[in-house]
Formats: sequence, structure tokens, C-alpha cells
Amino acid sequence: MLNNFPLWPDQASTMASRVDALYIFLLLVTGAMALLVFACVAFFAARFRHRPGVRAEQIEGSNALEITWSAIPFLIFMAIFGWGAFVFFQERTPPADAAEVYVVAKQWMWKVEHAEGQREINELHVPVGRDVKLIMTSQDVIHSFYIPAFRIKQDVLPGRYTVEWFRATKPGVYHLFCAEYCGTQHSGMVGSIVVQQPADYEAWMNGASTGPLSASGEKIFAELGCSTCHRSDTQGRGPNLQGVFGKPVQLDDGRTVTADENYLRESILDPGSKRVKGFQPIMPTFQGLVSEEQVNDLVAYIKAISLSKPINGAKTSANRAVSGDSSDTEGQTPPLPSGSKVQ
Amino acid sequence: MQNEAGADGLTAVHEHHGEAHAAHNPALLHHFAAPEQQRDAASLGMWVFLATEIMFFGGLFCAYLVYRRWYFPSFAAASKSMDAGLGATNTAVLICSSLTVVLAVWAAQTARRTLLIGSLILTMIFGLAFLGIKGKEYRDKFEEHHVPGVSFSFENVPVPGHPGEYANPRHAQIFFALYFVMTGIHALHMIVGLGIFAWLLTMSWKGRFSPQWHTPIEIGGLYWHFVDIIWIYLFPLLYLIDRHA
Amino acid sequence: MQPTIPHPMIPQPVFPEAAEQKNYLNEKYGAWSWLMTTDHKRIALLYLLSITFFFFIGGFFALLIRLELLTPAGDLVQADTYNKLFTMHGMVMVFFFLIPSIPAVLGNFLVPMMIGAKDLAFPRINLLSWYLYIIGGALMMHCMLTGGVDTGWTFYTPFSTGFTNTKIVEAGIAIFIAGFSSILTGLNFVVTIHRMRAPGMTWSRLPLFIWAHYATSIIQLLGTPVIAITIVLVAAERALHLGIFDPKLGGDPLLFQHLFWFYSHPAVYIMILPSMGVITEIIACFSRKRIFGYHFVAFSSIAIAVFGFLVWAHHMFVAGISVYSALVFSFLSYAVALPSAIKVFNWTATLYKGSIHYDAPMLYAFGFLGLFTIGGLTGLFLSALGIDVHVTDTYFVVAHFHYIMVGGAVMGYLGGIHFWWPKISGRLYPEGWARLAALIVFIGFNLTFFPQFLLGYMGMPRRYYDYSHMPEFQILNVMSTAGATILGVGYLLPMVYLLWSMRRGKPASENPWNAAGLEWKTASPPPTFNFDEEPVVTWEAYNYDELDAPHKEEVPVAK
Amino acid sequence: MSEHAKSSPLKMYFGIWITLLFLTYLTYRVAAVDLDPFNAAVALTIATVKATLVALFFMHVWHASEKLTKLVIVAALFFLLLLLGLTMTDYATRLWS
Ligand code: HEA
Ligand code: HEA
Ligand code: HEC
Ligand code: CUA
Ligand SMILES: [Cu+2]
Repeated sequence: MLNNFPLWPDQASTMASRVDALYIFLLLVTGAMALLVFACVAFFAARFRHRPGVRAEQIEGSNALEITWSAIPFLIFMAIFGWGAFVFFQERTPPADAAEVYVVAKQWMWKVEHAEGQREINELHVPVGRDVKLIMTSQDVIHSFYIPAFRIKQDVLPGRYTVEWFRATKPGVYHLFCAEYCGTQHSGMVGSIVVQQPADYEAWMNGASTGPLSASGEKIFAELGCSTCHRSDTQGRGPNLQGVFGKPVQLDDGRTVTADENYLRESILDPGSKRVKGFQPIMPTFQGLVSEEQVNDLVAYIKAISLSKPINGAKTSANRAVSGDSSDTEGQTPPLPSGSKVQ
Repeated sequence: MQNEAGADGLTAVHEHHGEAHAAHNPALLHHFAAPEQQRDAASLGMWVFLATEIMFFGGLFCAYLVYRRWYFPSFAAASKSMDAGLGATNTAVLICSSLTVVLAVWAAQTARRTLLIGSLILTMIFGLAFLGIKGKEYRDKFEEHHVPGVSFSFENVPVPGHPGEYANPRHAQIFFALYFVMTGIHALHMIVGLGIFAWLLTMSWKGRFSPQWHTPIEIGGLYWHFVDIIWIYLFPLLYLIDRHA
Repeated sequence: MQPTIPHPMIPQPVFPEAAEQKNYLNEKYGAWSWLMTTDHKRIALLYLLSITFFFFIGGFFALLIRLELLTPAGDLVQADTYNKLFTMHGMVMVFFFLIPSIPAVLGNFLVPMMIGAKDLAFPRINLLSWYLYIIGGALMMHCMLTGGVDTGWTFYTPFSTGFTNTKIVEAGIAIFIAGFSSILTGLNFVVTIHRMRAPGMTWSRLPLFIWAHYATSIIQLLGTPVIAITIVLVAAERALHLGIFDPKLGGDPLLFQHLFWFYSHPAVYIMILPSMGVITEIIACFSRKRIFGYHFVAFSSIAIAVFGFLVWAHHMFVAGISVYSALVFSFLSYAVALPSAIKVFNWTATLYKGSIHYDAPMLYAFGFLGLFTIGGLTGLFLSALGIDVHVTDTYFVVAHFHYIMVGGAVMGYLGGIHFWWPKISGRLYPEGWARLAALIVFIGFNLTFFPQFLLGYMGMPRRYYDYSHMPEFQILNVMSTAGATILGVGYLLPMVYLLWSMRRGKPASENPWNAAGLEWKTASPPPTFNFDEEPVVTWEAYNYDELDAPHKEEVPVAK
Repeated sequence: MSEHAKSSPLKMYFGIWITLLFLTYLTYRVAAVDLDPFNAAVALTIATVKATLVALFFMHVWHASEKLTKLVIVAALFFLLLLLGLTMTDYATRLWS
């Protein structure tokens, strides 16, 4: 598992080389600065060591020097800041068409649900060359989903979703760590990321599956009676949920918010806090009635009916892309997985 | 007490502390050169302490600001359940106590013993009245089950100005949590203030203060006014969110 | 006057000429005269004792941590025990050792003397703050002995408020009380520096040590109250389930982090600024020079204190704050690095054309320069957003802050203790041993913490007690553990020879280093009210040209 | 701080006192009036006026204090604003909630 270069972590995602480039730049710049300082100190200490009869020369200071050694470091700092911010931006902006994986953290394990329905514990299988977006939440305390070989990390919070994404570039098995201290078995909350060639991945995919998340979501949607209010016509007491995901929503208090995953989640668990304009506050809260996994299923379902026109949870956009259905070229569907696109 | 010898010829007999000043001012501590220095130090010390107090309450104001933005409807509903009349009365009580404090300082400056003692007593009475009213409000909240915890209940309370909408009990509970922490800590400061004023009262009774030296009254007064100012903010923030309609 | 009964705790003079001198140490005897003292110098010694105690407690935990990490498997202690170990290590080291260390020991001892005052402005408050420290410390000890805490020193919610059943509230109260002690120390310094300066001691004649302490006090005064109220909220949340930090009840766990770091980031400057002050004095003295760019060094201390309040969320880049906010805080983190850079450059420039002596304090100062620079520069890595995402919560961070806190702040503290030891104790320490100790500390330190940078970039998360899934991390961990034992020896050595020197060391003259500064113009050890007559300052700070003027004899510096 | 040279400041003290009581009454009444977005602003402005009056006249910041006192106050308020303001850079720009 170790690369041929010891003391250096594997580079297995598109982000890894970008972070490493910045890191090496910083090593060089700060190394040069440190060497400069140390060389001056060492040279002065040797050259001006005390000799009997030789007195120190008093120097008050020099504004020109002070300005120089404030301005130059400042410029260097700004370069570092800018570059760091740039990389961060990429880290924080998942491509719109990434495949989605739901992650639920709990003391002390990772539960992973692929949009297609595969469930894993402390493992995550992904194909090479494919953008994957993790939609994560925690059942209890704060955890952090860390894959050193991908150079990505994101805290996983209870009560909301956080998101991170990557595109794996090298098949292999990589460490998954929980990086935020979460209690007794924090150091046991580790697992593996299995990056596979698309063909292997598909073979794995076709193994046992309980059906897509959106399908379970559809079932729950009916069981909990959501569908009594949210109907696909305009007769319901609640808004029609088709096409809501990703769109701006006008709220009763005048604000407009984008219906992202967190919004859907909040609408289910805490409907009162953001009320859609023109509707009565009649939706009951489902806090405590649904598990984190069920919320994920519902969110996946609502997203599915937003993204693809025919509402039959069995065939979601995400599902189609993974199974290699290349006929769908619409903007919202993910690109093809292709082993040859490994960078 | 006395240091006879330094390591070298610098040695000189240290002036025996305080004696020269002791005549006017028994309270001059001997590491100070002059009474003014001592008074200025004390007053600066109190001001700096008040600066730390601002930050102490600042943490609470920060939490308040965050949740008020998030949960405005429930905060408004919860705020409306408060007795603003009592809150306003308490504000007035504190303002009166600030007046008597400032009178006490003035009395000390101008050597008016009766006024000094009277003002201090009045201040304490106002302070106690404030705590009494606060106590009654706490009891009311307790009876209404508005104290956060297992017995908390805030069901079906309408949001002011939004007919048909009800406060979210969980959000209202955060309001009440902040309410109790903020007013509780404020009340704790009042109790400390009462202790300080009880001490000032005994000192005044014994005639310890003079127009030359009454620093404790001044800095005790600063503290009291500060606690008053905190309340001046707590009142609108807690009692007057969206009260109309 | 009390009869002079020899006290076993107090070193008795061995030399007859010293026997006659009255000083703060021998003026009164008996435990009571120490416990009830309002003399800032005696209070400093009380702090010295208690802080040393906590340093060894914290160090003891560190050794256990390192032993556990010697092997990948979690074999020495249980998982919960390990979690308590690093928590108590962090809490003790931060709140009961490093934050009070230099201010409460050297600052207490020197601030009044350096500005020509007889004492701090509020001597009784000063004593009170020691008692608060002791009460807080006792509570912390009690907490540790009856089970301890396992949240990490950062107390993150909702783990601390709802998921652990260890003694959070008790530890919180202990830190609350110690925080109060810290506030009172800062308050005393600010008022003293404003009100008690001797005639002629203008702001630009103040030693830079004073400027550093002034800046430190600002942070103590304005930052500490926020952690205090945060602790109150955590305790209340834990006891009553208010929901302020609990997402299940509508609260936001990140609010806790904001409030916590609003104090705890500036707090790291409480730890480093006084050390910078010490280093400045040492460098000036042992290069026999006025500090290069006095005003820049002075104002950079204030700038660090103020900017220090602007950067706290750089500890939260991956915690879930908004991207915009992360950008702002990353940018501001670079703003706070600038004044530190200015200091490093000015220290270096001070050496230029100096007359440099290699006494032990100066060796510590060199060590500080090197290690602080490395620690600080790695701070730049952490505040670069793109890199922090990878290295946050790994050993990279652990290495970063140990480089600054142990390599920087503790080095400065030890350097300062050596530098002023003649003044404090009236005795000289053995120079050869001291140089050896400085060398051992430097080597041991680097061996301990440099490998952790590599570990961190390789991805080893912090607060892991068991790394059996990643045995590739072992070699570096073994190096680190080996270093820690060397480091431990390096810290024990000064303990031994400094204690030894209290009885056996050569008596120190008034000014053994021929150093500038008012504290050197009175006896060693000083009399109770510091000066026999109120000093009047007519010279500039760091007037080494006058001290070394040729008409005077060359003053022997190295022994 | 104390200025006993001056004539009796009692009138001023009582004047401030009446003003403060009036402002309390005002803030209480104005809260019942619908000023839609401005209710909070008005309430806080009144509170600030009151606090300023107490500080300036009852705490003698206006007449008897040296600059340093003012500096301490301004510094404390500045840091309070930093705490609130920089925290809001996060809360005001989060995409969620
Ligand atoms: C005394 C303690 C101390 C000090 C002084 C500092 C100083 C700095 N720290 Fe550090 N830090 C800690 C103690 C300290 N830190 C601790 C304890 C933690 C972890 C807490 C925890 O999670 O448990 C931490 C964590 C920490 C983090 C969060 C890491 C994470 O958890 O993800 C960050 C991120 O920005 C950071 C940055 C900085 C920066 C930029 C400085 C700057 O102030 C450094 C400035 C100094 C220099 C830059 C060096 C000298 C300059 C030059 C020689 C100039 C020339 C250079 C160039 C031109 C390139 N620190
Ligand atoms: C001032 C601060 C300070 C200091 C001085 C130190 C000193 C040391 N620290 Fe610590 N450290 C922290 C502050 C500090 N640390 C903080 C804040 C954390 C984070 C905690 C958290 O995650 O919550 C941390 C975490 C931390 C970790 C990470 C734990 C983890 O994440 O799992 C490690 C691991 O190596 C470590 C090691 C050390 C070592 C080897 C020393 C050495 O320098 C210590 C050397 C001293 C000695 C070895 C003492 C010598 C004494 C004896 C030999 C006598 C024996 C004792 C008795 C008889 C009682 N520290
Ligand atoms: C009693 C009727 C009712 C039931 C049952 C109900 N809802 Fe709703 N829902 C509403 C109403 C009315 C609104 C619009 C007002 C609001 O936002 O609160 C709404 C809004 C929403 C929204 C935000 C829609 C938008 O356009 O922005 C989502 C998402 C949602 N509901 C999901 C669900 C789910 C999932 C369930 C079942 C677990 C459910 N609802 C059950 C009545 C209901
Ligand atoms: Cu989960 Cu650490
Ligand atoms: Cu920091």
C-alpha cells in the first residue's frame, strides 16, 4: 500500500496532486525563509562572537529594512493565501453531476449507502475516474471523514448534511479515518476506501442490493403519508415536490433559498423554520419518527423526482449513469465512468 | 519591614511607609507614592474589570444573536410570553438605584453623611426590589412550564403577527435557556453588588470615607452602573422582540 | 520585626557577608509569611513551585502517551484511559502550566522591578489570583484522581455535553477558576504598567519584556471571559439539556467552537508573547546591544494581541463553517503572522555587529529562534486552506503547536529562569550543566516532534491510541518516543542543578550579566520593596553602550 | 475623578434620571407599535442612548475621566463587535439554515 516513496502518502485522487503541489511550494518557500533566518543567526553568532576589547556597535534600527521585511513576507503570504484558497475552492465545489453516496456516521462506525442501494459498513467502493459526492451526517457526535490518499477531509455533523467530493485516480485500497475525536473508539473508527476499475466496480455493484435509495424513499413517502399532502398535481395541501430540488424556493418570510439537501432535510425534520410561500403551516415534524437512513432515502427520492421526469424511483439518474447507460446525455446526469480517463 | 542593605553602596534607609500620609489617609497602601496614584489605579482597575465583564456577557449576546436570527418566529412568540410590564418596572427600579448610587458618590464627595448612608440604603432596597420582581417572574415561568428541561412545554403558542403559525417548542426552549442564563448571571451580579454595597454601608456608618478618600464608593458605584447597563440591554432583547400585533 | 528563625525551606546564607543582608527571601520566615505574603516576588516563587508541579504532572501524562504510541496496538492502557491521558495532558499543560508560566512567575517577579515600582498595583489581588490558581489546580487534581475527563482539551460539543459521562463540569469549573486567576494577573499588570512607572520611565523606555506582558494582559482580559461564559453554557447544557449546543434540540455545535476558539486562539499568544519578551531581553543582553527596531518590536506585540482575536476560525476550516468565512479567517491568519515575522527579523538583526556571548540563557534563546520559526512557519501551512483540509486533526498540527509551545514558549521560559535566577535566588547556577541541559532539550525536542510533521502529512490522525491498521506509522512513532525520554531528562536536569544552586551556588552580585534594566540595579535577591530609594530613570532602554563604556572594566559574562 | 470644585451636579443627575425613566417608558410603548423592520433597531437605539447616558454622566466618563478610561471602553466594545461580527461572517453566509 505504501508508495515507492516512503514518508509520502499515496496520491490517489485528482485533489492529491494539487494539494501536494501547494505543499511543496510551501516547503520550498518556508524552507528558504527558515534557511535565511538560520544562516543569518549562525553567521552573526559566529562572526560577532564576543572578543575582549571589541564592543558591540549600537544600531537603532532602520525603517527601510522594517518595511522591506514586512512587505516581502506579506506578498509571499498573499500568494500562499491565494493558492490555498484556490485549492480549497476546488475541494469545496462538488461537480454538479457527481455520483452521490450517503454517509451516516455513528459512534464508532461509518454507514455508507450508495444511491443505487448498496450498503456498506466501514468500506466504500468507488470506481476510478468518477466524481463522487459524499452527503454526510452523523447520528450522534461530530466525526470527520478523512481519506489521506485523496487529501480530503470534512467534519460530519449531527443535525445537518456536510458534503465532500473526490475523483479517485488510482485503483487500490486506501485508509479511511475518523479524524475528529468522538469518544472511546475514535481510533477504531477506521475503514477502507476501495478504488476499482469500472468493470470490477460494476461487478461489485451488481452484487446484493436492496434497490435504489430513491425506491426505499418512495416507499417511505407513501407509508408516512407524505403523499397525502404532496401530490404530483396541484390539488395537494402541500407543494408539489417534483422539480423542487436545486431550484430557488420562495419562503413565507420573504427570503428565497435554494432547495439543496440540507433544505430538504430541514423541511422534513423541522418544517416550521422555513415555510414555503402560500402554504399553511400544517406539515407535522417528522423529527424522531424517521431514522437518519430514512431521511436520506426520502431526500434521495425527492431529488430523484426532481431530476428525472418519470417518477418511478427504480430508474434514477444516478442509477442510469452507473450502469453505463450512455444514451442519456442530459446535463443533470453524470458523465460516463471510464477507466481510461484516469489522471 | 525594613531593608537595611542592598548589595552595594546604593543602600539608603527606606522611608518608613505611609507615615507621612497616614494622617489624612489611613488607607494609603505603602507601595503607592501618593493617594492620587492609588485612586487612579483603583479606578482604572475597575474600568478594566468592566471591560472583561463586557466580554463575559458578550459570549451570551453572541449566542443570542445567532439563534434570534435563526429562530425569529419562536423567539418572538417566547418573548411575547414574558411579562413586559414587570420587565419595564424592573428597568425603572434599576435606573432609580443608579440615581441613588450617584447621589451616594456625591454625598461622599461633599461630606454629607446622612445623605450618603440614606442613598446606600435606598440603593440596596432598589436592588432587593429588583431581585424580588425577578424572583416572581422566575416563579411565573416555572408555573407556566417555561423552564427548559424535562417539564418544558410551549405547545401551540402562536407566532405574533402570523396567524395560524405556532412557535417551535425546541426553538422557544433555546430562547428560555438564554433568558435564564442571561438574567441569572445578571442577577448574580446584582447579588454581588448588594454584598459590595452592604460593605460600603458599614464603612460609611463607621465614618471611613471623606471628601479626600472615598474611592471604594466610586468604584463600587461604577460596578453598579455597569450592571444596570447590562439590564438596559437585556430588557429590550428579551422582553420586546416583536411585541406588536 | 520577627525573630530570625532559620526555616528549612529557605536556603541559609553560607557566606558571612551575605548573612547581614535583608532581602525578600529572608525578611520573614515561616510558612505563614509565605502563604499570606503580598510581595510580588514571593508570590512569583509560589507560582514557580506550583507551576513546576503541574508541568511534571503534564509531562508524566506525555510520557505515558508516548509509551502507548511506541507500538501500533493499544496495549499499554485502555482506550478510555488514553483519551483521558491526552485530555488531561492538554488541559494541565495549557491552563495550569503554560498560560500562567511566564506571566505569573517571571512577570510577577519582574514587572514591578523593571518599571521601578515597589509592587504591583493590587498586591492582595495578586495573592488572590495565586489562591484561585491553587483552588482551580486542586480541583483539577481531584478531577483527575477521581476519573478525569476524556473530551480532549477542546471540549467539543455535543460530545462533551451529551455523550461522555466523565467529569466535564468539574474540569470546567477548575478551568473557570484558573481563568479568573489569569484575568486578575492581567488586570494587575495593565494597571501597574499604566500607573506605577517610576519617574522618567516613559513608554518608549520600557523594556520590551514589559510591552510583551502588556500585550499578553490585553488578551487575558478580553479573551478569558469568553471561555468562562462558554464553560458556564457547557455546564448548563450538560446539566439541564438546554439545547444551546445540541443539534437534536435545535442548537448548533459549531457555536461552541466559535466561542471556544475566540478565546483559545488568542490564548496561544498568551503563551508565546511573554516568551518573546524574555527572548528579547536575553538577546539584547548577550549581544550587548540595543534591540534593533525597538518600536517595531514593541508594537508588533500589541499587533499580535489585537490581530490574534481575528483568526480563531482557522481551527474550524473543515468543521462546517461557510466557505466565505473560511476565506476571511485564512486571510486574517496571515495578517497575524506578519508581526511575528517582524520580531524574528529584528532579533536576527540585533545580533548583527553585536558582541555575542554563549551563556546558557542565550543558548535557550537560539533554540527558541530556531524552533519558534519552524513552528510558526508550519502555522502558515495550516492557515493555507487547501493544505489544512488534509493536515487538520493530524500529527502535523500536533507537531506545529509543540514546536511553538514547547520549542518556543518553554524554551523561552527556561531561558528566562536561568537569566534571572541570580536575581531570584541570589545565587549563580552552574553554567556548564545549564549549557548541557539546553543542548539535551534541543536535541530531544527535535527528535520527539520533527517526525510528527512527517506522520501528519502521511495522514496519521491525532488522538489515536491504536494505529494497528497502519503499522507503517510505527518507525516515526518510535523515534518520537525516544526523543521524549531524552527531553524528559533535559527537563529534569535544570530542576536538579537549580535546586542545588539555591544552597551551593556562588552568591550573585547585583548585576552578574552587566545587563541593562532596573531589575539589575538593586540587590540580588532584592529587598522587599525592590529599591531602597525610588529610582529615577534618565537613560534609554538597553543602554548597553553605556554599560560597556571603555572606562568601565570589561565585565566578565561567561563564567 | 471627583470634581468638587464645581457647583452641585444634582440637577444634572435628576435630569438624567428622568430622561432614563422616560426612555424606558418610551421603549416599552414603542414596542407595541408596528414599525415592521425597525422595531429592533429602535429598541436597541434607545437602549444605547440610555447606556450612554449612564456611562457618560453617572459613571462620570464625560466630565471627570481621563482619555485612558475612554480607551478602555472603546477597546472593550471593539472586541465585542469583533466577536459578534466575525462570528456572523460564518452564520450570515452559510448556505444551509
Ligand atoms: C503558542 C502557541 C501557538 C502559536 C504562537 C501559534 C501560531 C500560529 N498558528 Fe497555531 N496552533 C496552536 C498553538 C500556536 N499557534 C495550537 C495549540 C493549535 C492546535 C489546537 C488544537 O487543535 O488542539 C494550533 C493550531 C493551528 C491551526 C489549526 C490547525 C488545525 O487544527 O487544522 C492553524 C491554522 O491556521 C494555526 C496557525 C498558526 C499561525 C499562522 C500562527 C502564527 O502566529 C505564526 C507566526 C510565525 C511565523 C510565521 C514564523 C516567523 C516568521 C518568519 C521567519 C517570516 C518569514 C516567512 C515567510 C516570508 C514565509 N495553528
Ligand atoms: C504547553 C503545552 C504542552 C507541553 C509543554 C507539551 C509537552 C509534551 N507533549 Fe503535548 N500536547 C499539548 C500541549 C503540550 N504538550 C496539547 C494542548 C495537546 C493536545 C491535547 C488534545 O488533543 O486534547 C498535546 C498533545 C500531545 C500529543 C498528542 C496526543 C494525541 O493526539 O493522541 C503528544 C504525543 O506525542 C504529546 C507529547 C508531548 C511530549 C512528549 C511533551 C514533552 O515536551 C513533555 C516533556 C516533559 C516531561 C517528559 C516531564 C519530565 C518528567 C519526568 C520524567 C518525571 C516523571 C513524572 C513524575 C514523577 C510525576 N502531546
Ligand atoms: C399534513 C400535510 C403534509 C404532510 C403529511 C407532509 N407534508 Fe411536506 N409540506 C406540507 C406543506 C403544507 C408544505 C409547505 C409549507 C412548509 O414548507 O412548511 C410542505 C413542504 C414540504 C417540503 C418543502 C417543499 C418545497 O417546495 O420547498 C418538503 C421537502 C416536504 N414537505 C417533504 C415532506 C415529506 C418527505 C413528508 C413525509 C415524510 C411530508 N412532507 C409530509 C404538508 C405536508
Ligand atoms: Cu468518529 Cu472520531
Ligand atoms: Cu489558532
